[in-house]
Amino acid sequence: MSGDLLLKLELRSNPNLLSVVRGAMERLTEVFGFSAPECRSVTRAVDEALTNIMRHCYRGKLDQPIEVACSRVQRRGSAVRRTGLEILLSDRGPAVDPAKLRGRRLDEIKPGGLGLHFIRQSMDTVEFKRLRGMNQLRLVKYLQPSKQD
Amino acid sequence: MSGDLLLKLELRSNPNLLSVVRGAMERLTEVFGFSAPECRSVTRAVDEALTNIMRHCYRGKLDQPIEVACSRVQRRGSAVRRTGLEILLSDRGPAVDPAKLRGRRLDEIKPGGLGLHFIRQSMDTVEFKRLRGMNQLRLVKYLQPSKQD
Amino acid sequence: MQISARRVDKTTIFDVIGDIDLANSPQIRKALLHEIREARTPKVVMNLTKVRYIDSSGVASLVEGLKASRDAGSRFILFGLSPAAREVLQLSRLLKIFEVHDNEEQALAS
Amino acid sequence: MQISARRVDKTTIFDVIGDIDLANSPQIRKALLHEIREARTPKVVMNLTKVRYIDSSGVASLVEGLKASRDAGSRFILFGLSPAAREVLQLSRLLKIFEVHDNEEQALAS
Ligand SMILES: Nc1ncnc2c1ncn2[C@@H]1O[C@H](COP(=O)(O)OP(=O)(O)O)[C@@H](O)[C@H]1O
Ligand SMILES: Nc1ncnc2c1ncn2[C@@H]1O[C@H](COP(=O)(O)OP(=O)(O)O)[C@@H](O)[C@H]1O
Repeated sequence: MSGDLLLKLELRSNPNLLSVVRGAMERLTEVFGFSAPECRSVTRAVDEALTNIMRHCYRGKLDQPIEVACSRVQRRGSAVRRTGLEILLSDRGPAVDPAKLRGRRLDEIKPGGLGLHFIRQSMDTVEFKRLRGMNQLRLVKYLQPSKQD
Repeated sequence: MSGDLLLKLELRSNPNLLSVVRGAMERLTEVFGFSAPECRSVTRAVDEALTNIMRHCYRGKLDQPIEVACSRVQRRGSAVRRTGLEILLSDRGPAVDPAKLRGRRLDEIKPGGLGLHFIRQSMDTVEFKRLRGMNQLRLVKYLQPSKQD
Repeated sequence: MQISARRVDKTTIFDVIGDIDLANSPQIRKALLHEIREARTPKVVMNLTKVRYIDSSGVASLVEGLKASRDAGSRFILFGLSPAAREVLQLSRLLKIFEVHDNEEQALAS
Repeated sequence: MQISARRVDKTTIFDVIGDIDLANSPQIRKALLHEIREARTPKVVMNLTKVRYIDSSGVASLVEGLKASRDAGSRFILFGLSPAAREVLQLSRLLKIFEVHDNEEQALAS
């Protein structure tokens, strides 16, 4: 896996900035070569991941740092080489308890517990890591084989 | 002048990323409280400033670093306190020759020489500076008095 | 995001402009619950024509509206879903749970 | 950005989708100059209905098209300007220099 940084965003944990990140992600996914539904879906995943950081990690505090780093990556190893968009989200909140990272069952009608589902449904890779005092969420979405450059 | 960082973008000097920055700026200016024409005009100024960095400073090289830092600032001193959006654009290209920073006359019909006009027409403050081996362009746009918080 | 209310006979129509996300879903929730629980409006309609995006907290607010209206024995209707809004309800398996119409005319006639 | 050409009688209509900026204005310029100088099409129309944004390099490409068409004694017409596109031509003092129409019908009838 080799990365080629395209864009890095640094923001505070203020929900008013969510639309700003979506504005950037909508365009970045388009430029990257994803289809319109894929663009919406990757943008949604990043938005939901940021929402979770703001709500669960920073518990509503508005001035905490978040970083979103977007890179072009190649998946080797398998017979076909595939190009993907990797998005690394980092925060300085307390360590996330992996046992809590579970959405609710989808066959109930009740509010909440949907964000992680949306993220997992959108992305090919979803990995949580604790690294140098930071939570790091790594999301990757690969281009369809026909769109590979 | 006291700053409160809202958003920082790091990108390479690749024109494909211009639309990504516009996507972020369109939303940031909206969230900040500017009117729709002001949002378009500030977004245009940032876009044109980045275009100039890519063309004139980095001479078309695609992999050079650019930073866009957006902060909320207050103008004191004058009787009325005004809130503004400050956008600092930094690059690591060769020093800009201030004598060359001139657009063409607008009464000629010919291509080129428009970017600086657009920037100056949009923003309340436009300042070029050389700082620690970097070119820094500082743009500020103040909210209309009625929109002050 | 802007939300405003209109009254047509016994129906309240909420016109929403802009994205619904964590920054404003509490405001949507409050407006909905007030209209359903306090004002006891028999039919509440959400005009989402100008809403491009709804996040999971927005979906949660709509679900709260739906539950409140079921409790109150009233109706809660959505119309004008954008592709992203439709997708988010589909992913939540809620598209068939909500009463969804294409436009205002159909929502009012229903 | 996508650009494609349609022919209606002796007119070529370019349909452009997406923003015009430094990333693609050379492509616009090339398509225009080919149509005006090489194909010598007597009337070239730019459909900008689906163009939200035009930067100064895009304006420069349009100016080149205008100059080439003046040299060739042909016509060069724009229609469907978004607010941002209209503003950028106004700021460049070019809005009155270009032949601008509201829609395709008017552009073709002109
Ligand atoms: N960034 C995070 N930090 C800490 N906990 C998290 C984070 N993201 C998700 N979680 C946990 O996972 C649960 C499920 O998340 P999600 O599916 O997004 O639904 P919701 O946020 O509505 O609860 C959350 O309730 C929370 O306990
Ligand atoms: N970031 C920059 N670095 C170096 N020179 C610049 C920069 N921005 C503008 N200039 C100079 O100012 C001139 C006018 O710029 P502008 O009005 O944007 O028109 P254009 O870029 O079409 O020439 C440029 O031709 C260039 O010489």
